[in-house]
Amino acid sequence: MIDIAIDIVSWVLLTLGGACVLIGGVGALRLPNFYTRIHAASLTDTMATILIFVGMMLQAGLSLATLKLAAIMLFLLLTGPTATYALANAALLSGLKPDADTIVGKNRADARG
Amino acid sequence: MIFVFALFLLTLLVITAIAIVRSENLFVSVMLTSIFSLLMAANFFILDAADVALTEAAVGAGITTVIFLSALALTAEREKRRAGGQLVALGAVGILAALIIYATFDKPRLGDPEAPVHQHVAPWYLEKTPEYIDIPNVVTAILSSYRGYDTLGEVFVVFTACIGVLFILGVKPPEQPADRTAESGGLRHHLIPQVVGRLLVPFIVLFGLYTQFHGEYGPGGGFQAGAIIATGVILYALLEGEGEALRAVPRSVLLGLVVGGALLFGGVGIVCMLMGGAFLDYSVLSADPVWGQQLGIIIIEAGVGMAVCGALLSIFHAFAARQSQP
Amino acid sequence: MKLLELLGYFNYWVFAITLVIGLYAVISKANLIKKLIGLSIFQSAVFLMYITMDKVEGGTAPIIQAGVEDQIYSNPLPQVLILTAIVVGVSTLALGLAIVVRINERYGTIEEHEILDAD
Amino acid sequence: MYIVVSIAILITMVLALVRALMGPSVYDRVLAVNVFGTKTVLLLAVIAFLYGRPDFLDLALAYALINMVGILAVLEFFQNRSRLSQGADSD
Repeated sequence: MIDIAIDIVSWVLLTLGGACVLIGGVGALRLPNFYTRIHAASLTDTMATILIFVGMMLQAGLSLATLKLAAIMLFLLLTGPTATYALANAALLSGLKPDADTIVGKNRADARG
Repeated sequence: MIFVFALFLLTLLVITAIAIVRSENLFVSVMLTSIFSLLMAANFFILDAADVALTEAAVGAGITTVIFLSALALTAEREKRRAGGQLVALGAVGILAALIIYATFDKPRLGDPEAPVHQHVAPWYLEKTPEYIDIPNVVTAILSSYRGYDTLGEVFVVFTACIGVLFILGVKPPEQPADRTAESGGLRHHLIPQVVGRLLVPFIVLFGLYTQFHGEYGPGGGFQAGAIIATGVILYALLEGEGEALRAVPRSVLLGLVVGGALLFGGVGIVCMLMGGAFLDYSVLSADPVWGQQLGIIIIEAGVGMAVCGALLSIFHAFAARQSQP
Repeated sequence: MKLLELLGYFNYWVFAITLVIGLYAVISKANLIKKLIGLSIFQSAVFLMYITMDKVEGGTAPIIQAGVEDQIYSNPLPQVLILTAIVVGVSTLALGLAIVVRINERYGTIEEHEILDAD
Repeated sequence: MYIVVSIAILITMVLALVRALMGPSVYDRVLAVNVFGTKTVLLLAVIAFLYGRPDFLDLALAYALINMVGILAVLEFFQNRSRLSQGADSD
């Protein structure tokens, strides 16, 4: 009984995680400018990581694998937002302004080649 | 099912490769190269090569990007367009591709257990490793014991490449280190990377040591561990500035690691000879040949890890030192 | 079945195509760093071919599991060769880049034809 | 259920790759590389479970630890460049 419950919970978590990953990917592709894209990518990054890894931890039970999964999750949650910050900072530093219209039009022309 | 994933990833790999070559912005090419490396590692993993995937991860995720970016910072970032010549090259490589693809039909298909490559020494290695060496990871056993000569050669190639880079870029003694840290302070002004990175560096080094000493039981070994620890120190250098990293791990220590690692490897071989065995035949190191083999492998892997870590860090510092002086 | 059999060669085709993409970059691009990138793509293609050969159907990575009988393991030998080659690859790549950096300092350019003109 | 997740991750990888190829700015490409990196960690972890050999999680752990180094190197690259040319051109 408890096994089935854990299976169902982890299945739900994994599916939600998969959906989150997908939404983040679509957002990173479809949103109009860089800062909105980075937002979509990073927001679902953390959420999807938590969902998928908790789902897998439930499957793994109490073992070394769970410990490793927890470590991976922790490090991903630490490094993901940091990398996003670093990236947004680098973009801002070099003068990419968070302004929707101009960016799409201007950079598409000169950065294609 | 995983088979289909592999097809998918391989298709992405080809697309990425084409994009890398087509892009005229070298920075973009380097970024795509790191995607290429990620795809490559995933493919290696799917094809059962966990050790190789770990190596690709350790090298491709940090060090390759860092070295490429250092080189780009020292040269130009944009490629100039050149007219003509493309068609001939395209034709030549097209014919070559057709020839190779034609030749592949003679190769055994993927996963064929009857393929010639699986008939020669590999089954012997898989069968005899538990008996002779008694460590679970057959890759490590072959790397350091059965094919120790080969690995010794590779370590010396890394050693030579490191010496070459140091000669070409010039070993500059650290002149007024206080001045330099003020000049290139790394990412000191960025609080978040600073805090998280500082937290992360010990874990990366710890994980590197785990990879080093767990290499007999799981994926890992000296090559991966050296690259991972070097990445940890490079992270420290990125955060605190190169001078600070050199103060933590000075050049003399790095050179000592490179030379010491290579010498340790060769030294074990010579000790084996002195104790009456063949070069790099660790069985004589102890009364119990199996334990002797294990002891030899541990020392060899430590030597490899030291040499690789020292070499990669020396290379990084050679590039970084050139960058900080105009 | 026929299709699946053909797909067994897919890895080799990818190997062939990636190989010639790298080769194309090496022979047709004038930029020296681009040539080196092409060279590393070429190298990765060779790695892919070796690792493709190590796969055995139904096999798993050659790390012997305690207490599991009759497990098929993939071939460890190509893995050993490639494992060392990856690290050697990055150090030789660094050597190449160091030479390119020095060329840039001497000639002020990393485009092959401009260097040849300058000589 | 791992299959569903891995297919979602693979599709996201394709989307990230499209973003990396389209650009438009170099930062979009770096963002795509970052997304690609985290998705690779997830994919490797899921495949380790799919293979039934969770001891291979080491690989995902390595990527989780190291992936940030590349992005920080990019930040430093831009920082140095903007210091050298004082924000002359941005792409």
